[in-house]
Amino acid sequence: MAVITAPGAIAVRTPRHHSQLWLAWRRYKRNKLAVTGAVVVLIFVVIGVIGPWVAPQNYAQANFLYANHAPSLRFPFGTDGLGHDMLSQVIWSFRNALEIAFGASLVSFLIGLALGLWAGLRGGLADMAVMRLVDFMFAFPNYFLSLFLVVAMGRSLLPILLAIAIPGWAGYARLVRGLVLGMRNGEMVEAARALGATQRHIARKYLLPNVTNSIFVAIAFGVPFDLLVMASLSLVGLGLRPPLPSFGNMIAQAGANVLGYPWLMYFPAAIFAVILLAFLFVADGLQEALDPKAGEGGRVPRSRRLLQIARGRSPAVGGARL
Amino acid sequence: MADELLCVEDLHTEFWRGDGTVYAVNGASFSVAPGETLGIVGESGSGKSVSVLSIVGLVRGNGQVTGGTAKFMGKDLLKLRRRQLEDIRGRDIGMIFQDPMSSLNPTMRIGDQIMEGMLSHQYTNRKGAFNRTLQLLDEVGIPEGRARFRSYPHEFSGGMRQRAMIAMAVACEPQLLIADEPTTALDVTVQTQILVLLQELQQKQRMSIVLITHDFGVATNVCDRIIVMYAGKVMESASVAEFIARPAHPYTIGLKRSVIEVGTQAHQLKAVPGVATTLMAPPHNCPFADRCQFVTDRCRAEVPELRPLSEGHYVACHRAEEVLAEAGATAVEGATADVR
Amino acid sequence: MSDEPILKAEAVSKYFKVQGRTLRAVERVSFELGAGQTLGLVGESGSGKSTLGRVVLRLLEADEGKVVFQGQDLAKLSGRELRLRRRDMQIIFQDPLASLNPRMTVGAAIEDAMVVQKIGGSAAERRQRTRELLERVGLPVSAAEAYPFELSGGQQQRVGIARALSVGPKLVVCDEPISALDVSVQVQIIELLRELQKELGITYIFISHNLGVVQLLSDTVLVLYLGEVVERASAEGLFQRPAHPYTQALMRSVLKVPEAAEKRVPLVALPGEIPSPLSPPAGCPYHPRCPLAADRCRVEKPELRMVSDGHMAACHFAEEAAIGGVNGAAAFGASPELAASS
Amino acid sequence: MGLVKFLAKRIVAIVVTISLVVGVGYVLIYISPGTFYSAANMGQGLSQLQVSDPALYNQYLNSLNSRYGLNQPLIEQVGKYVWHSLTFNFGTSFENPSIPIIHQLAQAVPISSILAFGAIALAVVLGVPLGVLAALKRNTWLDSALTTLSMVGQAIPSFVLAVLLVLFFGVWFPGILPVNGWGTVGEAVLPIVALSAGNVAAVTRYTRGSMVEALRQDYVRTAEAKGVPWRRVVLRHALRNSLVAVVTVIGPTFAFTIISTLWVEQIFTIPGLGTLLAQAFPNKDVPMAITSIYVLCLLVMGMNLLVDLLYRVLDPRVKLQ
Repeated sequence: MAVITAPGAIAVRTPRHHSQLWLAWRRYKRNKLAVTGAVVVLIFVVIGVIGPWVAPQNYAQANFLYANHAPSLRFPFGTDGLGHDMLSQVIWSFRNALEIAFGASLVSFLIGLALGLWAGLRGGLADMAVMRLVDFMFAFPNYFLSLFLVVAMGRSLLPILLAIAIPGWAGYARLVRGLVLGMRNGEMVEAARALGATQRHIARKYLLPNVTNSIFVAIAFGVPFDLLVMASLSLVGLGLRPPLPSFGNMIAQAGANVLGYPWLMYFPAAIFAVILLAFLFVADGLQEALDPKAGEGGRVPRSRRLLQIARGRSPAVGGARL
Repeated sequence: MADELLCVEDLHTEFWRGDGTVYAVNGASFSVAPGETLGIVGESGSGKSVSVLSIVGLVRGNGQVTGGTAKFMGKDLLKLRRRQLEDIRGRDIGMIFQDPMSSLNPTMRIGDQIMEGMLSHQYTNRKGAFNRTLQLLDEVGIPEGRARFRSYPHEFSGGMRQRAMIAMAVACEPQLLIADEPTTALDVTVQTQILVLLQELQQKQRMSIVLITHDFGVATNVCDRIIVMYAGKVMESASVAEFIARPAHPYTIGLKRSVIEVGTQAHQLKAVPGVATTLMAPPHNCPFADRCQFVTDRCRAEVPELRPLSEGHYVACHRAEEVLAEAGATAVEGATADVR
Repeated sequence: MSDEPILKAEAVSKYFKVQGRTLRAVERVSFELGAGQTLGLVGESGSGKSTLGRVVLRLLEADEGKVVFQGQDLAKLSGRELRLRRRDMQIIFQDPLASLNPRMTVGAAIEDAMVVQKIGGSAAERRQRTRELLERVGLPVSAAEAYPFELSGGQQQRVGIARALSVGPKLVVCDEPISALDVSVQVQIIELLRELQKELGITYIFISHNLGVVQLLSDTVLVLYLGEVVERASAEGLFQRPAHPYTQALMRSVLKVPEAAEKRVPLVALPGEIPSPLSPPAGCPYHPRCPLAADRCRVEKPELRMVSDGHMAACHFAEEAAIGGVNGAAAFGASPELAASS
Repeated sequence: MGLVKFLAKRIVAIVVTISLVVGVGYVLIYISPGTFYSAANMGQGLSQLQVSDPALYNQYLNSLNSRYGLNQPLIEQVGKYVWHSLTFNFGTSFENPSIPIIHQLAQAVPISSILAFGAIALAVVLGVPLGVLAALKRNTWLDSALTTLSMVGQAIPSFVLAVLLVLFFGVWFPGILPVNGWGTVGEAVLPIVALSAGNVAAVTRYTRGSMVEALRQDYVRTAEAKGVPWRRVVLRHALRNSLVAVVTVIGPTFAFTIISTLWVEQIFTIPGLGTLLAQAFPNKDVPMAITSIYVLCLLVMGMNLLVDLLYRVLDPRVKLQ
């Protein structure tokens, strides 16, 4: 076999090859805010998991003898009007917030993934039907649907989770469909088809590996968003039914009493804000780390990515979904 | 040479990138005489665009000019403040770029974009600018100027957009027109139209043109003088006659042998092995050494400087004379082979 | 070469719906292609040459006409049969980076082609074959570990070629494989393609807007304008005596390096631009730009017809054009030997 | 011509969407467990009546049911509700049978609108210049300060910020600005600040992103090559084109702001739509709940339509469809 190329052509730059995940982790590590965020999220998750064993009191345990105590050694975060220990309330809230935010994000993602894949791969009537539905979901603030769903299903954990999750699928569906369509018509998939690959093979080896990152990022932005929705439900009287503790309940309750018992506000509001911030830093860090094209000279313009988030799901500019 | 319009000497431009510094231009020197067309040819990454953009202060991103002089009408452009450069750009130096779609502001009417430069330089008043714009549209071959004045770029075809770009560049009758790959994004038939238009305007306005291109056919048909760049250095500089008859740098010869045109026979083709690479360190040897068939130890140790070979013919190669002699021999050989 | 053509296209058309209007991307194109030969497709952007290349491989479904590959009507194949057939017909893309999966190493990409076609034996054998292929296309074995974006454009294109070769195709559509590359690399790739054809007897459909490259590689050439064939001839015949005014104009527009500075001639441009394929002109699609256009051209569409032995053109005045055209070509700086041969 | 067709199409789309929202919302409340007539809705007397005279109690409930049409088939009820909503014939609420809902809305809608539009206006007025500034000073301390700040601003929910403001101006430094109620200009300041902080941050960040992108574009280089003064390059070329992108986030941002208004009104005890809604939903006051959602949807969709029209004005490439 004649090798026709001269020596120069053979100089392939062969850096030490690392898995894509490792490279992403290296990029992530460089981002101080993102690392800090990850640590805070980790603490939040750990407390959420072991909460029931470390909380000084049960969340439902009221003690009228100690109502409305300011923070002290015995009650570091003070007590509310029913004598609930606010520290215990906060710790139990972690658990509820964790379950609902992660659960709701997962459920809406799964619905969105299924519908988005179906629409993107099937095309035609399926695509049209799903996209009409998505358009409908995007036309009005989905938060309103959540309100109706809470009224219809009640105010315990699972109903609230579903009330947040069910309206949230549209953003994911649109994202997944867009990614699939973008690639389905691209040269990469055309090349795979030209090789004779089956739809299944293309989906598994070509589409999926190239969409996971974007999806990860979307979920990372989705979790704090769902946390926010969950808390906000309490403000219009549709949050978790007391005595189930939640940040929303604590903030709503404290808002009503802020002039008399301001400490009720300090800890829940501050901690809640920190958690949201941490999640957002993580999401932002993930986005930068997982988008290798952004690292390789930025083939996807940043504003385009921002637009995707803005139209999809992002806590602050993501009103589209709300 | 005092009568040069533009004289660039020892220009250096660097780009800062995440993984290090890219040495894009490494001591490029060239000059443009009044009224002449200078062709700068080279492959992508050779620094041909960057060196010209450096002169007019339009290097973007993390790029920076780190040395050299660029005398234009008695002033060193590299030492001017932004305000002073703004005065020169558009008025004395006009520019057109490769992709006429992205080079035009999508939200601004074509006419307004043409007028903008004139008004920025107080070249004329608003009414005058409007009339001149209509005249320019006619000159660059855009019919129905009044209607086209109000069009947006997306309503134009590729060729029309490039014509509008040209109208913009020559509006203030500049001394120098820099054309950065003006026809690369266009179809061949439109390419000729644009080149013909540039020639006409050059005649009419007596301006110099710097034409950056990777197409030897374009360069040799349009330019008076041609310089070849590689790895941010000028490898060869010659009049077009010399360039066609006696190329003396192995890279130039290699490139010329790579040109495929109608009538090219397979046996005439000869690939230059390897690929051009961006320099991540200042050159310490001949940057072409790795791909050169004439390479010697000296080439690997010493940077060849641009030196005169004959009147007006400069080359940056340690072995230019031998290369020239050998190339002549093979040309004869090739010719006899053709006859057989 | 062989009597039975390996590929036959019969009046193939492809239409797209664009905003409720019909875009006739390819219209009634026919050709035959013998094994081991190369068919060149030339035309400006929007002429439908890439679409035709994809219709031939049934990557796009033809709206009319049929494509017969090795005696088999491709449209009649089931999805399964078609997938299996793809090991005989491959494609090389213009933008190799876009056609490679950014998440697969070069080695994985080439192996995947064999996995898909269930050929190449065991995993170890496939790896071995991948190494051979890489070497054959002029890449070091270590390139198998690299991701596509770590390679240069020319190297990426070599990977694209290796992947196409891995399944042992008889027919390869090369869709502008060199137009994104630097000139020195272009020649490397062309040399590689020529070597491979000689060695493996592959049939090429070579799509390019570069007339020189098409002339160099092709046996037969189709010139496309707004989706239609305006001229069809052997490469030699086409470039020596182009019969269609459009072909002549194209050839004139390609600027050749003159033999000497004194032999430079003034540039002459063909007026006008290719019209929108959404609203092609009536009559001959080329008449608005044609110097020979007469009243007849504005109303009557010229059929593709034989103008000399094996040389077809779709022009009412092909005979007149052929004479004037070559003279014209000489006047516009075509090489003297071409002019002399008229 | 194109505009009329576009508007007609969009208005039909809005009517269909709103009908669907009202219909689905009605069904969801209808199927919810429990009765519509809670003590909170009807007063304590009703539960006493239930114990003392069950027959009269049931008769009373039936009369209520027929009054609100609750005894008709569900599909008919939905149809009627949708129709009444579209014709702005809202009737009365369960809770306040004496005052037509339209009168309550007449009071609440302007209040919420002032808050929401004020917050959006503030976001644009502050966010765009800050974003431009950050983009021009890219990779300097000012840029990182603005970027980090806007990230924090985006992450802190408006209601948490509202509470902090109440703490600050109500508990720590009372007397500077009023922390509850409605009626004076001063009382609008804190709610608008609370609402707009996140929006200012979002607009800043977004403007920065699209400005950085725009400054990189070839047409900016062309403008510079023409010798256009830098200030004009930034304003006419870069900013003008970035605004096209910034406008696209105004729609979603407004939707988010409208919803935030509901929350923030609760904390500042402002009698806007949020107050109506927060009373109606937990008590299943069907007419009020649905009507308030209906009005909110109208506001959001109207704003989206406006944004699309503005988008068309800003970008000549966009064709209305």
